Order: sequence, then C-alpha cells, then structure tokens
Amino acid sequence: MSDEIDNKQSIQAQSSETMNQYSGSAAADIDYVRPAEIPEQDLYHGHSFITKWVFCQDAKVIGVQYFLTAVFTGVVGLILSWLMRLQLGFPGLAGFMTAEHYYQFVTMHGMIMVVYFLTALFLGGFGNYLIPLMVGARDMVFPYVNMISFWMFFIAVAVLMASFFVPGGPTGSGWTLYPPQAILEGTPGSGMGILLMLVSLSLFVIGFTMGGLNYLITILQARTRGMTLMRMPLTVWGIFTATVLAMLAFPALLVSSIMMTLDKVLGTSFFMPTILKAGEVLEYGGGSPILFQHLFWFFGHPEVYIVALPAFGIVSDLISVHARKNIFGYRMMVWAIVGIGALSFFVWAHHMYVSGMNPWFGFFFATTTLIIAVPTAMKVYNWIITLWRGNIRINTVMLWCLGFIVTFVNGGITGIFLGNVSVDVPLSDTYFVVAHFHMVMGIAPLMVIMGAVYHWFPLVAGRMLHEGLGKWHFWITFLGAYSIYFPMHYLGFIGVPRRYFEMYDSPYMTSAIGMNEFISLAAFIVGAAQFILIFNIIKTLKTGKPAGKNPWKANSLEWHTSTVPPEHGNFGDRLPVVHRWPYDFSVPGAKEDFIPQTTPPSEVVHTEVEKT
Amino acid sequence: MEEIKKKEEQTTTHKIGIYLWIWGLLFVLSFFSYMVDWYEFQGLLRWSLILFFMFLKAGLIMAFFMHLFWERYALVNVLLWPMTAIACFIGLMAAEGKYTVFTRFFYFFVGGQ
Amino acid sequence: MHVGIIFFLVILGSVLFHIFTPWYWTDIASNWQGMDDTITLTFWVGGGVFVAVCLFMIYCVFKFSYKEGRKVEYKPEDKKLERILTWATTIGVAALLAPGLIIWNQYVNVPKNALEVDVMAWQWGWQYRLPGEDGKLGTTKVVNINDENPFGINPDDPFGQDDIMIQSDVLNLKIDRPVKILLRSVDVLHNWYVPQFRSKMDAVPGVITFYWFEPNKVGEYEVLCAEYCGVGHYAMRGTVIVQDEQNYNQWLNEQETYSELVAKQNKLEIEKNKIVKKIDLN
Amino acid sequence: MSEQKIADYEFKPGFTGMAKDTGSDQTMFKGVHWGKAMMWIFLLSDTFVFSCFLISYMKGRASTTVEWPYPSEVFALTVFGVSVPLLLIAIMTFVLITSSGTMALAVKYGYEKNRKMCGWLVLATAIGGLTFVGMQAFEWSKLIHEGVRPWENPFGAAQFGSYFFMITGFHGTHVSIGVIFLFIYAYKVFAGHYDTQKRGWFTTMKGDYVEIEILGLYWHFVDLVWVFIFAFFYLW
Ligand code: HEA
Ligand code: HEA
Ligand code: CUA
Ligand SMILES: [Cu+2]
Repeated sequence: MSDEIDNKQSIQAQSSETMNQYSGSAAADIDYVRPAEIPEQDLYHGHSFITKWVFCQDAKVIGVQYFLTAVFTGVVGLILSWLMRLQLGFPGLAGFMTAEHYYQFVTMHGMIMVVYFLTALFLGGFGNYLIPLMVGARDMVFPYVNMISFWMFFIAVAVLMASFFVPGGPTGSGWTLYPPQAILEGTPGSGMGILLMLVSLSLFVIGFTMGGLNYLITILQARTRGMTLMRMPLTVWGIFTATVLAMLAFPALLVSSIMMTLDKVLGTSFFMPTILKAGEVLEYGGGSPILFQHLFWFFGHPEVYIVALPAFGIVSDLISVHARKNIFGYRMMVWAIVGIGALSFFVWAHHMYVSGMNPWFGFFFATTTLIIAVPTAMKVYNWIITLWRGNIRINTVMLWCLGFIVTFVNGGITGIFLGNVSVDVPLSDTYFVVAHFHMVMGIAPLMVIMGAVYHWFPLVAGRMLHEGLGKWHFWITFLGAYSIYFPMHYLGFIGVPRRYFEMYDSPYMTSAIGMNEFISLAAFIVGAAQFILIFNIIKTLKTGKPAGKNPWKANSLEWHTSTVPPEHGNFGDRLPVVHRWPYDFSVPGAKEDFIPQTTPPSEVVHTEVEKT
Repeated sequence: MEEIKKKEEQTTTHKIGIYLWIWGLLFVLSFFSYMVDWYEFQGLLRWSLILFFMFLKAGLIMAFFMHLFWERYALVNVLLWPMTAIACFIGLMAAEGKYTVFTRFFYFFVGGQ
Repeated sequence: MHVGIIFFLVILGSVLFHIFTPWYWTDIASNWQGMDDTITLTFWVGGGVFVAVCLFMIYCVFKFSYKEGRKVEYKPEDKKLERILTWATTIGVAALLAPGLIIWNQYVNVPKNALEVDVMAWQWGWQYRLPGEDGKLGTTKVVNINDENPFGINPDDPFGQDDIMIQSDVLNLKIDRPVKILLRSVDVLHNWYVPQFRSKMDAVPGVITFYWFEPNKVGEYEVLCAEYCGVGHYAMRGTVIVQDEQNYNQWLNEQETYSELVAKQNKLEIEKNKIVKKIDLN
Repeated sequence: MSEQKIADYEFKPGFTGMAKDTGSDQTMFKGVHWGKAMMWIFLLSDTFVFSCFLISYMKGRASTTVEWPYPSEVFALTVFGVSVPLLLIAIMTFVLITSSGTMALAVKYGYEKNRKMCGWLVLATAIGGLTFVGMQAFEWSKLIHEGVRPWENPFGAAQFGSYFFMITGFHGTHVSIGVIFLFIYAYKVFAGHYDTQKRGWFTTMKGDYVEIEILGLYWHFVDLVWVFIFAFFYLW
C-alpha cells in the first residue's frame, strides 16, 4: 500500500487571484463568488492498466464500468423477454420451454431489468459520470469506496448470473419473491436459486450504499464555488433524490432478504405460517406472508421512483438544451422531484390492495397514491411548456424526449387507474398492470437512457453518434414498444392474469391469441432494433465525426471541462466558478443563444432578465 | 485561485462537565427503566414508562454524545425528517398486526360467524 | 414535419383503438357496476388529459421546430399559470378519487345477509364449504386437515358439524344473493378471481381474507387464480355456476355435510375392522 | 451551535440559518467534514435497517396466537440462589453506556489534541465493547443451552427465538465491527497518525482527529440501538 500512497499526487490549488481581491469590494463586484471553503481534493492517479481501467478510482471510469455491466444485464433481460414472448405468442414453438423455465425467465427478467439494469445504469452509470462533472467537483468524495462499490455490484451480478447454472436453476418466484412460494417446492429454483438471488440482492444493497453515500456527499458537500443547490442541473436533482430514496428504501429489501434467507436456511418462521404440503404439515408456523409484502413494497415502491426520478431529471435537461429554451418552472421541478420522492414512502401498499391486508388501509393508500399524480403532472406540464415558443431541434435526442413524454403520460394515467383502490380490484394482477409498468418503467425511462446516450456520447467518446441510424433506432423502438404495450392494456381488461404460462381454453382468452402473436412479433423487432445502437456505437468509435467541444451548445459544467473527453480531475488545474443556473438559453440581448454557467455576469452584455 | 486557508479549528469542544452530566443521567435513566421491570408495573403504565425512558435516553445520546444539539439545523433536519416514514410504517404495521391476530383468533379459535 | 405527423397518428391510433377494440371487459355479472363506471370515468378524464398533453406537444413540434434566429421566449417561471394547473389537476384527481373510495367503502363492508362461502385453495386447486342449517361456518385449522377431514374443521366446534363440503372445484351460487367469500390457503398465496364478477382478493396462508359480491346473471363462469403460486399457477382454474333458487337448492341437497362424512367414514372403519377381524380369525 | 468560521460566510442561527445554509454554495452542512457527513447519512440508512427489523418484530409479536415468553423470566440470572430478572442485561446496558461515555470523552480530548487521553479513552471504549460482546455470547449460549433456537422455543412462540437471535445478532455484529475499528483507531492515535496527518490506508485523506468523532458517531449509534432493543425486547 505504502508506495501507492507515495504515487498519489495532489493537484495543486492555483491562486492567480488573491483573496483580498474578493473580500475588498465584495458588494460592488458583480462577479463576486465566495472563496473556496473546501480544500483541494487529493486524487489517486493510476499508472498501470489495472489501476487505470480495472480497479480505477476515477468516477468517470467507474461510471462507464457500471454502464457496461448494466447494459450487459439489460441484454440478458432482453433475451429473456424474447423467450417469454416466444412462449406467449407462439406456445409450444420453443420445445424446451416448460412452465418452470417460463417462470424463471419472468422472474429474472423482472429483477434484472428493475434492479440490475435500470437502477445501476441511472445511479451507478449516469450518476458516477455526471455528478462530479455537473457540480464541478474533481471526483467523488471517496473515490476508493466508490471503486469498491462498483466491484460489489459486479460480484452481485456474477452471483445473479451464477444462479442460471446451479441445480434447479434460478428462482422462479416472480420478481416480488413473495413467500411462502418463493422458498417452497412447487416453485422453480426454490433451492439454490432463491438463495443466490437473496445473496445477490444483499450484495447489491451493500455495494449501492457505498456508491450512494458518495453521490450524496459529493452533491451536498463538494460543489464548486457558486454552485448552489438551486443552480444544479435537474439531472443532478433527479439522481440526488433517487439516491436518497435508495438509501432509505434498500434497508427494507436487505432486511426482508435476511429474514427470508433465515426462513429458508434455518427454518425460522418470519414469513411462514403453518403449511400443508402434499398432505404433510411443514415445520413452520405463526409467521405472516403479508409482512414480507409490506417490507418488499416499502422498498419496492420507492424503487420504481428510483428509476423514474433520474429519468425525469435527465429528460428535463435534454429538452431544455435541445429546445434552446430554459426549463419552465425550475423551482417547481425541483420541488416536484423532492415531493414525489418524499411521498413515495407513504404509498407502498397500493401494490397490496387485494393482498388481504387490513382493508381499511385502502383509503389511506389510495389517497396518498393519487396525491403523487399532482407533482408528477406539474412536471409533465413543465416539459411541454418548455417546448412552447422554443426553438426545437428535432434531432435524435429530442425524438427520444418526445417519445418519453408520450409513453410516460400514458403509463402514468394507467397508474391512476390502479391507484384508485376499487378500480385496482378488477385490474390487479392482470396484464393491465404489466402494460402499466412497462409503459412507465420499461419504455419511458428507457427512452431517456437512449436520449442520454445520444446526448452525452460525444462527451464520453469525443465523437458524434450517427444521426440517421439514431432516427431509425428511435422510430422502430418507439412505434414497436408502443404497439407492444398499448394493446396489452386491453388484455388486462378482458381479465387475463399476469404470470400465466399459457392462456389456452377460456373463451375470452382465446380471443387474445391474435393479439399475443402481434405483441410477440413487435417485441422481437424492438429487441433487435437495439442492436442498431450497438452497431452505431462501434461504428462511431471507429469513424465517427469528432465532436469538438460542446457540440450541443449546452450550458452545464460537464461540457466546459479542460479537455473533451474530460480527464481525471475533470477541470484541469482550476475548478470552474459558477455564476448562473444551467438554463440560460436564448437570453434576450445575449450574443449567442446560450450562456454557460461559468460566464460571469460582467461578460454578459445587457440582459433583460437576471436569473440565478 | 484564492488561498485555501488552512482549515482552522472549526469545531469547538465542550466543557467536560456536560459529558459527565449526561453520562450520569444515562445511568440513572437506565436504572429507572430497569426498575420498571423490577417492580413489575403492568399495562399502560409499564409501556408509557418504558417508552418515556427510552426516548429520553435516545434523545440524550443523540443530542449530546453525538453532538446533534450543537450541529446546524440543516443537518438535524435532514436526519430527523425521514423518521416520519418510519413512524408511518410503525403505525400501520401496528394496525396490521392487530388485524392479523384478530382474523386468526376469529376464524381459527372463536369462529361461528 | 413528418415527426409531428407520426406522433399525431400514434395518438389518433390510440383513440381509435380504444373505440373500436374487440377486446374489452366481459359482461359484468355482479353488483360491481360501480367499478366499471369508475373505470369509464377515469378513461374520460385520463384519456382526455393524455390526448390534450400529446396534442399540445405535437403542436409545439410543428410550430417551433428549429429555425436559425427564431425568437425564443425567455420566461423561467409563471406563478399564475403554475397555480392554475396545480389546482386543476388536484380537482381532477379528487374527482377520480371520490367514487373510488365510495366503492371501496362498499367493498369492505359486507351486507348482513351475505351467504358465507369458505374457499379453500391449495397448490393447485379449489374446494368450497358452505354453512349448514345453523348458517354458520365452523372454525378450521390447517393441522386438522387429513383424509377424514378435508377442510380441517375443528372436530369439537358445534358450528362445524353441519357444514356442507364441496370437494370439487365447482361452486354453485344463488342469483341475487350476496355472498361473502372467505378465503384461506393451506400452502401459498392464491387469488380467487372471476373476471365477470370484477372482484378479487388473495388467499393467504395463516389468515382468512374476505370480499363480497352479488351475482346477478345466471351462467357458468371460470375461476382463475390471480396470484402467482408456483408452476401450476396458470392451470389453477375452477368453475362457478350461478343459478336460480330452485336449481341451487337441488344442488345443495346433493352435497355432503361434515357429520355425514364423519359418519360414513366411521362406518367404513367399522366394516374394515370387521373384515380385519375375520381375516384374523381365519 | 458551534461557532465556526468560513471566510465571507455569515452563520445564522436556527431555521433562518438552515435556509441560508441550504441556499448557499459549495456545502450544505457548513463546516462538516466529508467523512462525518457520510457517517451521518450512513447511520440514517442503518437506522432504517434496524427500524425494519424492529417493526417486523412488532408485527410478528403482535400477530402470533401463541403466548409470548415473559422476557423478565427468560433472561433472569440466578445469583446465590436468588433469581434476579434481567440481571445480565442490566450489566450489559451498564457496560455499553460506560463505553459510550468514554467514547464521548475520547472525542472531546481528540479535538483538544490530547493524544494520550484520547488514546486511552478509545482503548477503554474498545475494551468495554469487547466485554459487551463477551456477555452477549454468554447470553446466547445460555439460551441455546435452555433449548431456545431460531426455529423453536420451549417458553412459547417460536418467533421469540427467531427475532431474538436475528436482532441481537445483527446488533452484536455492529458492536464487533465497532470494536475492531476502536482497536485500530486506538493504535492510530497512540502512533500519532492524527498529529502528523498521516494518510489513511484506503483513502487519500490526511489523518485528522475528526476521524475519532466519526468513529464516535458510529459507536454512539450502536449504543442508541441498544436502548431500543433493551426497551422492546427485554422490558416490553
Ligand atoms: C418507473 C416506474 C413506475 C412509475 C413512475 C409508476 C407510477 C405510478 N404507478 Fe406504478 N408500478 C410500477 C412502476 C411504476 N409506476 C411497477 C413496476 C409496478 C408493478 C410491480 C409488480 O407488481 O410487479 C407498478 C404497479 C402499480 C400499482 C399496483 C397494481 C397492482 O399490482 O394491482 C399501482 C396501484 O396503485 C400503481 C400506481 C402508480 C401511480 C398512481 C403512479 C403515478 O406516479 C403516476 C403519475 C403520473 C401521471 C398521472 C401522468 C402525468 C399526469 C398528468 C398528465 C396530469 C393529469 C392526470 C390526471 C388528472 C389523472 N402502479
Ligand atoms: C425496466 C424494466 C423492464 C423492461 C425494460 C422490460 C422489457 C420487456 N418486457 Fe418486461 N417485465 C418487467 C420489467 C421490464 N420489462 C417486470 C418488473 C416484470 C414483472 C416480472 C414478474 O412478474 O415477476 C416484467 C414482466 C414481463 C412480462 C409479463 C410476464 C408474465 O406476467 O407472464 C412480459 C410479457 O410480455 C414482458 C415483456 C417484456 C418485453 C417484450 C420487453 C422488451 O423487449 C421491451 C423492449 C426492449 C428494449 C426497448 C431494450 C432493452 C434495453 C437494452 C437491451 C439495453 C441496450 C441499451 C444500451 C446499449 C444503452 N415483461
Ligand atoms: Cu393459485 Cu396462482
Ligand atoms: Cu408503486
């Protein structure tokens, strides 16, 4: 260890301007920014391949590592969804597909997509890459812990994937892992499969906690001079709030995993009542399956906002940049994000209306659930009002944003159906729910991810992704995904339950066969279209057009680093100083249609509106 | 850039007396809560006393040993507000527990409508 | 240009699909018309907002797509507009919530004259128990379940003796008589769901859950299990037959009560013992 | 409020101060070391872990139909032929509070850069923690000896054993981790790492007595959790 420490170099703090200059005529100088209150951060610069790219402490590299690992799991999830759709659309076509396999695929698909793909991608991937850059920090505050965080996640993914190869296969208990069935025979993978899943989740939580602490403290305590909370890009707000949710919600998941592991391994009865299996009474008794459901959803509902809030934040920035207009109602947007986050801890049991919990809870949870629609609605309004009288570049990034708005509003409104207790009664556990959450979680945030990839790829790789291919990618994905999930709601109306391996005989279900085939075909096409992106990325890395600095003419700090792509330490030898919010687009009277956050007021010719 | 001042002594230390006081109080309160058991108080009295001493002890530890009393409100509020979610969870789970045991007794033991 | 058109077609398509869809809910056969009505209401309000939001967006795309030097409005905030929108949304949401809560209130308050039906679920099937002449179901326990006592009725519970036991997955119900479904499970979670009745609730091992409805259409309906319960989940079906009073009573009389079953079993036992004795003698 | 100084920043008291701090640039918790802020947030998260455990315990205990054992009797110790209820627990509580007090003083002397006092007090805390873990091990073995297991319990509801071992086990793990770190930090204090600002093992940060405060936060938190466990498990 010790020689490593010797290698550590600190980036020297510069002092071209002296303190006196500021404190002297503070009030008079309009460019005045308080002196730094935090000392310069020492960074560990890797030298060998291993310290530079594998066990690297640079948040940007860690972000890319997270991103690639998450995309890998996403592709696994995608392939699983293909297999599921193959069975649902064309039963019997895939000979190996038994009910066991089907349920294992559903479970792994759900869990991978929600936790290991979206959560890791948004918080681990975009969070690591963008937070230090956007708040003007040299790196995360604890780079070493950050590095461990990624490797914990990596091990968690490895354990998860290992469960495909253990005897009995991965768990097939549904991603909600409800006991008693999760750990009883009769459910696929009730042996090693479920154990590995629980271990993997626990590792994920531990690893995530390490990363999450980094994100939070970096945002709260390591911003650059002039960067107030209310001058942060909404991306940072979204990721920040989502991380807070994660720090407070994952404990419930950890606790329920531990308790379920004990039920499985030691034979405790936390969640296990007296159970009769094959005519024999098992050695369990007195536990309560509903307790697990409460714990799970106390985690699970915030979790769905963990994947939604970063998307909200990112899409706000993308819309604003590409509509060349300030985001409308920034304050409202921030309060809405924080409000949605706070409220999300009070709505968990809307997933349990028909679970047999205390029926009086229905009133409470229906009310809180529908209240969430109000701040969410404000966000939607503000996005579209931002477009109003803007100067909208209809490029790939903007297309993904528009797609996001359509799918999110659609999915949000079906959420309102489900949130309204008595409407949920007929629809719960049917394909209506499946359609709801794919629209709002499977498609909408995915659109944002894609938009973000097209938007920030030039920053990461220094080259522009190909627009034509991007447009193809968008249209196939958007139209395809919409035609998967919009009709699916109607399957729910006729009453088709979810998690059905086969629909067969029932009269109203046979009427759905045609639709199932159609949906499956659309799903194959949409899935395949994702390879356009991968092709695009590979092609661009080789022959793409160099991006140059700030190709989108954006304001936020990540585009104003000393080099593109930014190097370790992000900002060269001087940290930037922030003088304004990141949304000064098309300010009347300004020379250009954007004013970077670093431009001091004295350099801006007369502007009518002074906004911080 | 500006010179970074060598981080001066920002945190004040407190007189030793206050720590000893709190320390003593914690012993006394623990003793009292032990006495609740010793004298076998029952029912509401027992529970309210237990809770009272518990919260008092927890409050003292947080406020003085963990210096929360001297911290700025920004930190204090960030730490305390999330507890409302826990409070809600506790309240609802208490109701849920009662409901569960009610149905169990009703249908498995009492029965007959 | 074409971007706006395609988005417009998507919205138009959605609306048309909704109007002309051949897939929609099955004809309702219970008293929960209110649920359907609330869904319809939510469709109007929610669908309206969806269309409005999307059309506004499409309009912006048409009207304000990029032109060098276009004059862009700079207006970070508009307090009044935001306030109006907040209140309008709040009112809309409240209007949706109110009927929902009213119906939920009906849902959890079972009418006094409801007939209790004990639905017992296991991996993977159903069986039912109806109260006998005393109108009351006996208490049960999972540990009591065995071949002689398939429902796990407490043998010393007087209310349990005349309980009617239906050891098949076909349940008959009398039309226009409210039923209170009491759900229990011997192993894992299940959910007794008849789409035409709209109502559902999980069967949870270790507790009893309930809901109620009033069948109001004669016919035969399929019961689906709507809570994942292991590999047999998709095949866990049952049948409900709603009948008029006469047919119902006829069906009811054919069923066996607990005491009858016990008596029959005892007789069997005695006979068996006799045979055993005979064999012994030989 | 501690009187801190940050160039060109005016500290305001109370809620006005909170609004001002929150709206200011660079840091929200003015003058709070990164590590300390991180420990606080971590403890908040950990609070949720323990809360979930205790809430589950509450729900489990409330909904069991079997008699819950009377903790006063289960945890009684017989000394000189007299059965004293909760004796061991009382001693454990005493030990833990003692160690909490020594820790608080260690933090104080740390800030005064009193290396010797600080070191001895950290060491004393570590020994207190070790004693606590030892007594817990004794208690566990006693219960196991009497036939209590995670899955069964001769005195009543089986959940009693499950929750007991799980929650005290989780708490005990926290204590043990704390003890390990206390020993390490005691060594570091005595070796003068905080006076010479020697860099830590895993970080690039300079050594500073604030690390003793951070450790102290953790240790007090462990004590805090015990307050709740004591109330809900042993007294309730
Ligand atoms: C990103 C993820 C995400 C998001 C953002 C949401 C958002 C919402 N969800 Fe969803 N939900 C899931 C992911 C998500 N959900 C998942 C994964 C499940 C299933 C889990 C499982 O069982 O496997 C689920 C299931 C689920 C259920 C349980 C269904 C069941 O199992 O029976 C419910 C019930 O209340 C619900 C409600 C809502 C509501 C009210 C919102 C609201 O936040 C939506 C708010 C948004 C809007 C309302 C749109 C914008 C508003 C306007 C344009 C204003 C005008 C509107 C009105 C006046 C109405 N969701
Ligand atoms: C984010 C979450 C997410 C996503 C993206 C998806 C994507 C898809 N899902 Fe999934 N799904 C869930 C979450 C998700 N799902 C959950 C939680 C469940 C419930 C599980 C349970 O019941 O236990 C479920 C269940 C579920 C079912 C119900 C099964 C059942 O109940 O029996 C079905 C059926 O059709 C289905 C289909 C699909 C299809 C066809 C796709 C996709 O094919 C859609 C199209 C795919 C994409 C658009 C691309 C994906 C992205 C990548 C591969 C990464 C590439 C990215 C870069 C390079 C940047 N899913
Ligand atoms: Cu029984 Cu699903
Ligand atoms: Cu939810």
